[in-house]
Formats: sequence, structure tokens, C-alpha cells
Amino acid sequence: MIEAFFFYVFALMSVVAGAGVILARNTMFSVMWLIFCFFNAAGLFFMLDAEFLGIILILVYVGAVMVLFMFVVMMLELNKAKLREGFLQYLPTGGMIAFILMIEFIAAASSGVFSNEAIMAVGHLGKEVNNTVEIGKMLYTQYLLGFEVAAIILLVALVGAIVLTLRTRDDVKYQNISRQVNVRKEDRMKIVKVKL
Amino acid sequence: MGLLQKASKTWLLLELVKGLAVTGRYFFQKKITIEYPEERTPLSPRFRGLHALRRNEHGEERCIACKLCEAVCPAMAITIESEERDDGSRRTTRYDIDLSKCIYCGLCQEACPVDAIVETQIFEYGGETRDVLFYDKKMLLEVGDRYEAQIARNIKADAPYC
Amino acid sequence: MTTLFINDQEVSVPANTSILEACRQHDVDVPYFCYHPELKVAANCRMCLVEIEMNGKRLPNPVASCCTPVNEGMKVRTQTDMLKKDRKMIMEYLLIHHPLDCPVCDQGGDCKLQDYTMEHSTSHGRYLEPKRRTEDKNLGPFVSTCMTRCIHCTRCVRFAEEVSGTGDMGVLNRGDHMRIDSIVEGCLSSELSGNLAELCPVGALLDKPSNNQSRPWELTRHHSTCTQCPQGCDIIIESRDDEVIRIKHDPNGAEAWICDRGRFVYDAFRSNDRLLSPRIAGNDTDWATAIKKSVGILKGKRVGIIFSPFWSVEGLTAIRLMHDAVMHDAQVAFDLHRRDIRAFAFEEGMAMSSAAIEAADEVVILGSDLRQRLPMLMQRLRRRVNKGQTLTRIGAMNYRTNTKLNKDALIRPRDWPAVIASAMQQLMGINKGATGMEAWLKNITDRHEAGKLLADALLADSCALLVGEEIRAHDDAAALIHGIDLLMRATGHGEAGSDGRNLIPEGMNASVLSAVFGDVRVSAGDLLQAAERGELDALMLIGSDPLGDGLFPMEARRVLGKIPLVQVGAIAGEIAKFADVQLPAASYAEVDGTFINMEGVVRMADKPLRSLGEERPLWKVMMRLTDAMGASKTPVVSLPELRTEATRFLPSLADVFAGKIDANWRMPVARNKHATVLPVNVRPVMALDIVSRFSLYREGAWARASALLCEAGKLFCMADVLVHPQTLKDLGLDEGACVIRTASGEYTHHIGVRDDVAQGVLFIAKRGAAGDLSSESVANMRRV
Amino acid sequence: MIGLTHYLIVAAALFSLGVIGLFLNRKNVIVILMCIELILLAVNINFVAFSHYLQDLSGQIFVFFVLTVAASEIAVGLAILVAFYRTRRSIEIEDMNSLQG
Amino acid sequence: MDGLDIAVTTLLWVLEILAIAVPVALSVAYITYAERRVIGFMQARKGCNRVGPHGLLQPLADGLKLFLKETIIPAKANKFLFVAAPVIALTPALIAFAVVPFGETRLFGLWDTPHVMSIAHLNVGILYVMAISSLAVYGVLLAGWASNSKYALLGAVRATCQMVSYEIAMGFSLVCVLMLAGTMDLSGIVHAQEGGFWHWYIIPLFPMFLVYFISGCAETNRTPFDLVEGDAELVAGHIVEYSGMWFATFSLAEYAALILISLMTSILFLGGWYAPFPFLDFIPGTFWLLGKAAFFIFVFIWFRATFPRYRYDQMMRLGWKVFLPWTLAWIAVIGIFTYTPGLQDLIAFYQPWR
Repeated sequence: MIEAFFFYVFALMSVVAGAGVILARNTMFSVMWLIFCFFNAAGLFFMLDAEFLGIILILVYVGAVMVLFMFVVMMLELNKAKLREGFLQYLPTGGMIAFILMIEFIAAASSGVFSNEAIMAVGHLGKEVNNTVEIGKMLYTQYLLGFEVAAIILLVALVGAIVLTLRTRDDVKYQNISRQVNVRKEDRMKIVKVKL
Repeated sequence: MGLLQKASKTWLLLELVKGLAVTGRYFFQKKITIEYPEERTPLSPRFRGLHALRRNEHGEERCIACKLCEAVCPAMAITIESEERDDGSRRTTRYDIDLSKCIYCGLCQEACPVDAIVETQIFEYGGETRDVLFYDKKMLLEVGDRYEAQIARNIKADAPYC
Repeated sequence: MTTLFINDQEVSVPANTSILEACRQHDVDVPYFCYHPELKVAANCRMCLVEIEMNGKRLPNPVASCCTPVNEGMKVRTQTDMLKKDRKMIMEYLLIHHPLDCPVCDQGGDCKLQDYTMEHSTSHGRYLEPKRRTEDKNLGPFVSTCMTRCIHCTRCVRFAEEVSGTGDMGVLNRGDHMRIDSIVEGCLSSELSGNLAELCPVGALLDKPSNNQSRPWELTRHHSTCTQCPQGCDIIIESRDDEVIRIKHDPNGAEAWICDRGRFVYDAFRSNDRLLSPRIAGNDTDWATAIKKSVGILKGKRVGIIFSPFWSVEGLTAIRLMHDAVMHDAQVAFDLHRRDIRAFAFEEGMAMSSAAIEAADEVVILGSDLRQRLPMLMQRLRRRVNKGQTLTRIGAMNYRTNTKLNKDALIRPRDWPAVIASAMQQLMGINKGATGMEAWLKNITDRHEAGKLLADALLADSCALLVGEEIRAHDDAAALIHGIDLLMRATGHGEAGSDGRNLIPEGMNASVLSAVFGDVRVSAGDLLQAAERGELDALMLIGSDPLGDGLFPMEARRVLGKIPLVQVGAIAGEIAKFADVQLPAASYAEVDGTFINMEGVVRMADKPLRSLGEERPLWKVMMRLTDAMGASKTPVVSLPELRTEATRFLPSLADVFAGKIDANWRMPVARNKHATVLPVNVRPVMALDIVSRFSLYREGAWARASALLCEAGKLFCMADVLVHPQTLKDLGLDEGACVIRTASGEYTHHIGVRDDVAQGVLFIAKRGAAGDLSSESVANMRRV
Repeated sequence: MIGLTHYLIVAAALFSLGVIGLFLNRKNVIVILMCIELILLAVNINFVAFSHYLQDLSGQIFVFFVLTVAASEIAVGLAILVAFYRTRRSIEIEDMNSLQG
Repeated sequence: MDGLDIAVTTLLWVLEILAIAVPVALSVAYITYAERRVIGFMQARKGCNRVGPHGLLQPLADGLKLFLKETIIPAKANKFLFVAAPVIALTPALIAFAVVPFGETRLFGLWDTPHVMSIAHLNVGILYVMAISSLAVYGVLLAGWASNSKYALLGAVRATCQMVSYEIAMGFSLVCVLMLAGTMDLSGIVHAQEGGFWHWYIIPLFPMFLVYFISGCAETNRTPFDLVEGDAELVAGHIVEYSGMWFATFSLAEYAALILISLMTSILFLGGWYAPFPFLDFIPGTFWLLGKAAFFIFVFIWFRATFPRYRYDQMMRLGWKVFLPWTLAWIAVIGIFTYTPGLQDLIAFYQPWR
């Protein structure tokens, strides 16, 4: 009963938030809708006993990725009106495709293949099992290779992002502290013998 | 030895601890706060507080409406209007200081050629509303009359250094 | 051109330029006190010393640069150690008697002596003896003195001698006893006296009305145009906040001086007469109510509009636009100074520029008190006479000009046709006739010997006729002007370019009125009479005051109060008593506007003062009224639009608004070539001719609103009614109260006598007790 | 009782919204990136739901990987965006039509 | 569950929430007081001592003043976000307290087993705290952006960089704790440190303790990491446009975060509610925990009185180039210790899961 209630709340909210993302006039609000959407998705994850993933979703997405989004939105001077130009131009095509997709998905979902009866053992993956522990175990055994690949992808992304955005501005005077600190006597001083 | 010392200094945050120790020590020291309305510090004769307009020994206001104070005032707090008085002398008809604009820099008393506008040592003139900080000529002259002794004393005390 | 070296820099200047002028032209700083570009050189301050080197030899002593002409190859040095020392000593000398009262001196902050003291002097003087004592002079209402500050540069003395022509300042004694003194105690009898304060390099002569009121640094300067006379001098209005402190001449302007009227009219800006909010029956109200009330008075009625030509071109255009949009049937008049409104149409302005008049071979003033009318032009003529050139005058009175006149004839106004006829006859006698002259001469049989002066002058290569108010106000003015035109044509001065007939207009933009309003053949007097006869339902006065100004005070007095009146203007004046609604319009200091003076020169007023009250520029008032009267569309809603409309009437203004004009641009004069009006040979039935005297200090609503000018008017006034003693004797009367009989009735006035007026002429001061008599042109007198 | 179907429908709705968003916002790259996030979120919900109902944790592992890769994608994507904005003062897709930096 | 049950549960929840939220709000008030007094003392001043005895009513006066003050919304601000930002800042700071275990109680022997005194007993409690405290950045970011002021925006940018950067170091130092405790349950971590101060993780993880505490300092934007406010150059950073109540809300959030960091440090590194010596256990654990937290709050204030503000690049350097490698190295050390035979024994003492 309560579960159904919470499901519907989270589901509805996440869909509304999803709609908000694409409809909001201000990009800032789009970002905020997406954050809200992630929260609700995290709620759905909790309901599916995936609390680790739910929290990771908040920690990683809301706590870091969306901050990045918001940061970029804040930093770029965007011409709001211009960005919304031709907003409705593509609505028919996009709406049609999305609608067809949605019909297909829903048809597939409610075809009965995924009904409770069709799935052998309905229910929750043992409440007593620590989801986090289990994920950790699988991650470092069965999916170790994938994990390492993901780590490398992350590293590459990290380096890539820095390389892409790093620029040394010529019009600003920087203080290179390490050079200052590491300066040696010979660099600055020349001892000259003066003939008397 | 040097390396070890340096490492321990870095890793044990010794410098930070040293800093903390300083403030920690002060935590227990005698406090030097002067609790203002009951206790007061002595004021310098050069203290720049409330403004006053002075009179000369004949009781005539000193101000000759030269408007140098108005011109020099960096906060534009002074407003002067002048006219020729019946006796032919140049006098103000209006001399306002908006103390809420004033920054108490003392340039007005520096600029005054006749020592008419001075800043007294009075600093307790606040009020409930802003308009009490708007001093007109009458109020300024009153301040001058009331504190003439103090003003004269301060000017005398400061005279050797002028 | 002479080439010389100033501080090792090669410059060339016209020959005979002084070294100081050469330096000034090339922005080399040479200090000076007594030099003034408009005055003769006195070389008595010695501040402008420079060192010169001629033919490789350095002169042992420095020379005063203001009185030393440049020489080919001369090497001038303005900054040497010797000069520094000399200047230091000169400053010390000048400061011997100068008091240290800069804080109370109005000049302080704008003072040459102060600046040079800071720049060139030391802080200590060696003079310890008692200082000189002087007494302050009473120089009248406009100039205050503090003679201890005087450094004896004698600029004021030279000004009085050369410019104002009064010579009432002088130097007394010598050496340490030298002092500047006024010859006449009490007043400076000059219409230019206010310039003395501006002229004085120190604080000895100061502007009296604004004395001790402000310091130079707190004033904001607005460039504007004086609309007090058709000259339209460039002025600088100095204001503190919104308050006008004083008006000064614009150093970059065309004229070097301004007259007292233009300078001291400023207190009218804040006088009680100033209209600052809309009023209904004298009570302040808001714009909406006032406009509603005016619409009630004007809409759908037979309306007469009299406006003043002193408004800016924009304001005049707005009146026209209102007229076209909602008041097609309204009758429009503007000229309060002309009875005869026949064919020669509106004012045509002057054909020559002031400079050209000054330079003309012959100048004839025809019936004008030029010193009161156009003080700046008179000052130019005075300068011309100082240079030894001629000046001729024909008029009803020996108006004081403070200058020498070569030829002078006193005539009565009824003699004007005879004077012109005599000149024509003389010209025809030497075969210089023009078509139309015969017809003219046929109508006029009398001849007057003053015509010879006119004819002689006309025979010169270039001749400037200044046609004044005596002719403009004449009953047969159209014919007289046509006659003068014929004379000009006959002597070859009739063509464009050499045209010398300058009709002194009533107001500033007079020369553009006909362009804006077309050929309106109705005089203000006709309108007022029509109103009296009940042919008009309402009257609208836009800045015009027929009670105070012009030739129709009696008509105005009869009709005002009986007819609904809407007054639009900046000054309420006397007609405020009769106005049902008063709408405030901004004064010339408060608008962005274009003015075209009598010479056709464009004067722009910009950076206006902020409004004092609720007054709005005239064009906004007019447009609001147009709107409220139910115009289908407001003609213009912005200044640029209004200016576009103005160019519709005056195409040549397009360049002005586009900023494409240069300093020499003049509005082309439009002449009515087809006006041929023949004189009527009617002898007036009454014995005396009435001439209204124009007064600088009394004419115009602005001047009357200014307490300063009124005060001066009282000081400089003459008796209300003046006649020649011989005339009085002929009539068997004595000085004193007499009855003056005119067409409209009998009036008792005190009669004064002067022997410099023409016999048979009754001079009346318009603003005096006899002012209403200016509605009449002829009179008789008898004992009380 | 809430079943797998319910979750799948929610995911389908979010996915479709993401797709519409891609079409609607043809100008703002940031919104497009966010739409991709939305689509990935829909996928994640599917994964977790299946994982839950099929009692197989592998689904959650894949969510983990998806999260990782999506985070890197966003980091690089936004970095490119910022670099692009610096040169062109715009983030409109229509302006991204030439290959010069 | 019948209706009554639901009602009782809800009521209990509300009571639990109040039991935490009200003391937090109150202690925020008095931490400000303590801050002023302590800093005053450290500067040889007396600090506020006028309102009430020893100035004890000062926080109330301040609070009253702040709540009565006019709140001004800048004309060109984004009104909605401007108002929402303080709420968004305060919410995570408060809801993070949901999983903080304040001790264990049997409720005077009413229960047989000790119950953990927390609103929600989450087996990923530590992750929860991390996740929630990572949301604090939004309050700052939105406040800065919505104010439409360059100072606020610069403050927000600084705050964001700073908070995101230090979160990573903080997270890694927590990983060390997790590697020792073997659980993400906060009460489990405390249990792992039972039995005297020599079991506390501050001993094996002293560097991590420093990293965590200093990062906490940076995370809450306190001196010497308060570049966000940077009064000298940014006047007050993201809160420059705020006044009255909303300003107070921001400080409430800041101090709540301060309390949270202090509590977490105590729980993670100083044995939570356990006494340093087992024989002192007769004193209720909550007092120990609060005492430890109070000490850390004092240290925060002490820091503020002592250290000058970091320069921005120095601060970022510290986060990325010092703390991050340091924590990663320590993770490696702990890992090596954990799995290398021989070294295992050294660390097993702290690893109860073995």
C-alpha cells in the first residue's frame, strides 16, 4: 500500500521533472529539474533495494555532475531568447518519434513477458543481504576488468577535461610560486670582480 | 637530522600547532577591553568628532562663507548658501552638514581660513532617526558656543604641531 | 605673414600682430593682466614680458609682448630664468596693496591674479609699510567695487572709453596715489556696464546682484541663447542646482560682450511673475485640469492667437502644427509693433551681418534708438566710428548713442515720405532712378532736406540702412519700406549680396516667421479690435503681452477681461489678471532649441537647465493641447520629429539640424520683391506726432519681471511724456500737467521738455503713466 | 502491488522525454547533454528494476558502469563546450559547423 | 499496519526529528556566541558581554534582530531561486543529521538490546552523509547565481570549486576508515572502536584524521578556507545580497554543517560515544560524543582565531596536490597492511571484521 503510494509519487515526480528539463525556459531551471529527477530516480532505486546505487546516484550525479552543469550554465553568458528560437519547429517530428518509442516500450513492458507471474520468483532480493557488500564483491571479482576499464575511462576523461579547458592567458601576470621558491643564488646574482 | 626535522615539521603540522599555541596562550591572558559607557579612553586633541561653528571674541560668527570647506569636502556633506549681509560682509544664510554623509576626514577644518568650522571631540550625538544627523547652521553654532572652551583647549594643545 | 620663433618653434602670423597675440594663437602661455583682445593695448601691467632675440642678438631687457609687434625671424622666449624672476617681482609689486581676502572675494577661484600668484609668485612679500587705503565707489545697480583689490590694469577705463563710449571711468593721480575712479558718482550710464565685472581680472569690479552668493567652482555652465533682443547673443548661464546665479557672455560666441538686459534679466527666472505651474483663474492646478479647461475655451470657437517671436523655431513650428491640426480657422498675429501690415509681409530680417554693417562705407540709422534696441550692434557702430568711419542718423530724437555722429537730422514721423521723396528726386537728378519712383513721387509732393543725407549715403559703394521702429510703427510703413527699397535698387544696393536694407525686427526668429506661418495679413491690433467687436470668441496669447509691449495697449486694455483668454508663456505679467487659464512654457534657459537671430545666424541652446516647476517646452504644451482638442493624430511626439516638421517649412534648416553648418552659415533672407505699395499723401489732422520710446530696461515681459532691470529702469528713466521746448512754446503751454487729446479721448499727463527731440513730436515712454498712448500716432495738446 | 512493468513504464516515459528533448532543443547543447542524461537514467532504472526482479546483481553493476561512463562523458562534453564557447561566444549547435577549433 | 500504528510511527518520527532539529538550531545560536567570546578571548578582548549575564542572551537578541530585519530582494535577482537558495542550503545540513548516531541506549533498561540513537539507521550511513553534504553546494551556487551580483557569483564559483574539490579528499579519507571498520554503518564504525582510546581510528589514521578535519573546515567554508566570503575582496561572497531571515538561514546552515562535521569526526576517528577509558563508561555515551564534538567546534573557532585566510590557488593546491595524493597513498598503505601477511597482524587490531 505504502510502497505503491511512494512508487507513484516518485514515478510521477520523476516524469514531471523530466518534462521540466526539456520545457524549462531558463537553462538553470532545466538543470534544477534534472536534479529533482535524479532525486526521484534515487527514490525509485531505494524502493528497488538498490540503496547503494541510489546514494551513489545522488553523490555522483547530484553532488558532482550536476554541479558541473550548473557551473557551466552560470559561467556562459547565454542569450536565452535566442536559444529558444525555433523551439516548436521540431516538436512534431520529435514528438512523433518519442511517442512511437514510448508506445513500443509500454507495449513491450505490458505485453506480459515482464509480468509478475512471468518472472519466476517475485520479490526482493533478500533484505538481509547487504547490497553494498554484494556489489563490492561482484565488482572486484566477476567484473574486475570492466571496473578497471571504467577507471581508465574516468582517468582519461579527467585528463581530457583538464587539457581541453586549460589555457594560459598571456594577458595575465602569473606568479609561479615554485619557480620563485626554487630560485637559486646563481639565477639572480652574478658575482663580478671589480678592478680597483 | 635536517631532513627528519623538516619532515616532522611538515607532517605533524608543527607550525600550525605553534600558531594555535599563540592564540591558545592569549585565551587565558588578561583582557584589555575597555567597557565603553562606564570606562573611557582619553581622546586626542586632534580627535575628529561632531562639527562646530565658532564665533570670534566679539560674538560674531567666524564663517565668511568662502565655501572652501564645501569645495574640499570629499563626501559632499556640506551645503552652504551665502549672501551679502546688510553691513556688507559676506555671510552664510545656510550652513548644513549632513553627518550621515560626513566621513570625518577633517579636511573642512584644514581648509577653513578663519578657523570657523572645527571638529570637536564629541562623538555621542546619534539618535533614533536619520534627521537628527542633519545639522544646520543654528545647531552648529550652538555646538560651538557650548564647547568653545574645549575647542579652544584642543586648538591650543595642537598649536605647536600645526 | 611674418615668420618668427616662439620658444624655438617656428610659427607664422599676419604682419603687425603683437607677440602676445601670436603666442595666444599658438597656445603658448604668456601671463597678462591688462591686455584684452577687444581693447586697445595699454601695456601697463608688465606681466606679459618676454625675451626676444633679433638678428642673433639678444635684447638686454625683456619687452612687453602685448605692445611689441612681431618681426621677421624674431626669436621669442617665454620661459627663461630672467623672465621667471621678473614675473616674480612684478607679482610681488602687484600684490603689495592687494588684500588677502580671496575667501570672501567672488573672483576667488576664477581670478587671474590668484592663478598667477600660484604660478609665478613667491609666498612672501617684502613690503611691510602701511597698505594703501581706498574707498569703494558706488557704480550703480550692477557693478560692485572693492577698490583695494584693484591692480590698475585700466581695462575698465579703456572699456568705458572705447566700447561703451561713456568714458565714465578714469585714472586719477600718479604713482602710489593712482586710483581708478568713476567720473559720475552713482551709476554707470551704460547699457553694457555689466561687462565691467567680467572684464576685471581681479575682484575689484564684481557683479553686484550675485555678489557674495556663490563661488566659481560650484556653478554649472549652460550654453544658451539670449532671446532678449533679435541679436540673440551666445550666453553662458551659470547656475547652482536649478538656480540661475548669473549670466555671462560666451567667450566662444560671436559677440565679445553682452548687454545689461541680457545679463541681468536672470532674476526673472525665479521671480514671482514666473509661471511655474498651470493655473486656472490664478490658482495653481494640474496639467490635466488646465488643458481640459483650455480646450473648453478654445475648441470649436473663433479664436485669435497672438504669439511672441521670441520662441525657438521648434516652438513656432509647434504653434503652426497646432494651428493646422485643430485650429484652422484661428487668426494668427504676432507683431505688436506694426500698425500697417500690408504687402511687405512679415519681418524679413537683416540683409547684412553685423560685421558687414560695421565694415560698410556708409551706415544710416533710420529712426531707431539703436543703443536701446540693439546694444551690441550699436557697440559695433561705435567701434566703427572710433576707427574714423562715418555714421549718419535720421530720426525723431537725438537718441543718445555715446558716440560721434557725422550727420544727424531730426525729423517728425510725418516727414518720412518727404525724406524719401527728396532722396528719390536727388537720385533721379543724377540719373539713378528706378521704376516705380515716378509713381511714388507723384503721390508725395513734399520734400525734406534730410533726404540729402540719405541720398549721399546711398551713393557710397556699400551702404547699410538700419530701418528702425519709427518707420516700422508708421501708419504708412509698407509704402515707406517700399520707397526705401526703390532707393536701394536705384543705387545698386537692391541685389542679393549687396543688399543693405536692414529692417530691425521685433524679435529673435522674426526672419523665419513668414516661412513658418505664411503671409498673415493681420496685425495684433486688428485682432484685438475684432475681439472687441465680438468677432472672436476667445483669445490665446503665447508669450505675448500686448498690455506691456507694442502699439496696442489701449486696445488690449479694452478687450482683455471681456473675452476668454488662454495664456501660454513663461512669464505671467500683467495679463495674468485677465487670463482664464495659464499654461507654463519653459523659458529659453530650459529648452533645447534653435534660434535664428536677425542676421539669420543660427544659435543653438543646449544643455538646458532643469525645469523649476511643471513648465514644459512650448512644443510639448502645444502638442498636448492639440491632442486634447481632438486631433486625430498627435503631429509630433519627439524633438527630432518636430525638427523634421520644421524643415518642411524651412528646408534650409535641415543642414542645421544635421549639424552640417559652419560658423559662416546664415539663413538666406527671403525678400518680397512684388510688394509695391504706394504712399498716401494724407496730412495728419492733429498737430503732434506720437513716438513711443523703446526702453532697454522696460520693454518685454521678461524685463518687466526682472526686479534688477526694473530698478535700473527707474534710475535711467526720463519723463513719461517729452516734447521740444519750442513745440511747447508754439502751443502756448508750459512744462507741467497738460491735456493730451487723441482720437480715442483726452488724457492728462505731466509733460517734460528736452531740446534734443524733433519739434512737433510727442515722445511717450511706453511703460510710464502715458504708456497707453502708444496706441495712437497723432495727438494735440492743451492746457489743463 | 508494484511490478516490474510499472518501473519499465516510468523508464519508457523518461526515455521518451529525453528523446523529445533532443529534438526540441536544437540550439542549446547543455540541454542536449541533459537529455542524454535523462535517457541514461531511464536505462539505469530498467537495469535496477530488472536486477531487482530477476534477483541478479549484475544489473546494478552495469548501472555502476553506466554512471561512470556518463560522468566521464559529461566531464569531457562540458569541457569541449567551454572550450568552444571561449572561441565562438556561443553554444548553439548551428554554430558548430566547421572544423576549425 | 493500521491507522493507529501509522499515527504513532509518524508522531515518533516527528518527535525524533524535533529532538534533533531543535537542539541543533539552539546550539547554532550558542556556537555563534561561543565563537565571539572565544575569538574575543584569544584577542585579549572580552567579547560580547552586554546582553544578559555574560552576554548569554546575545544570540537571542541577534536572532530577534535578524528575524525582524527587512529582507531585501534585489530588483534584478531571480526571485524564486533567490528565496529558494537559503532553504536549499539549510535542508541538506539538517537532514544529514538523520543518520548520525548520538549513542546507544537501552532506555533505562526498557529494552534488552541497546538501540542506536539515530532517526534512521542506514547501513550505508556514511555514504548518506557524504551524499547529503555534497548537496550543500547547491545552496551556495544558487544564492550566488540568483543574486545577480558579480561578488555573489564569484563567491559561488569559489565555493563550488572548493567544496567539490575537498569532498574528494574527504571521501578518500573516509575510505580509509571504511577499510578498517569494514562497514558503512555509522554505529558499526563506532562499535569497531570500542574499548578505550587505543582502539580509536585517530591512532592508525592520524593523517586521515587531519585530512578529514581540515577538509571539513574547507567544506563548511570556515577560516582559513573562507575565501567564499572573503570579506576583503568579495564583501560576503554568495550572501552579499541577503539580509535578515535569509541571511540567518545561511548561517544556520553553515553552523549546522559545522556541528555535523564535528560529530562525524568524533564518530569516525574518536570512538564516537565511547569513553577514552572503559572505566569511564558509566557516563552516558551521548555526553562523550557531544563533548568530543564540542571540542572540535572549539578547535574550529580556535582555527578561526589563529589562521589567516588561504590564497585561492594555495587552497586548490592543498586540496588536489596534497590531500588527494596523501589520502590515496594512505589507502594503499592500509590495503597493503591489510593483505600482506605479517603486516596484517599490525593492523588487525583495528579491524574487527577479521
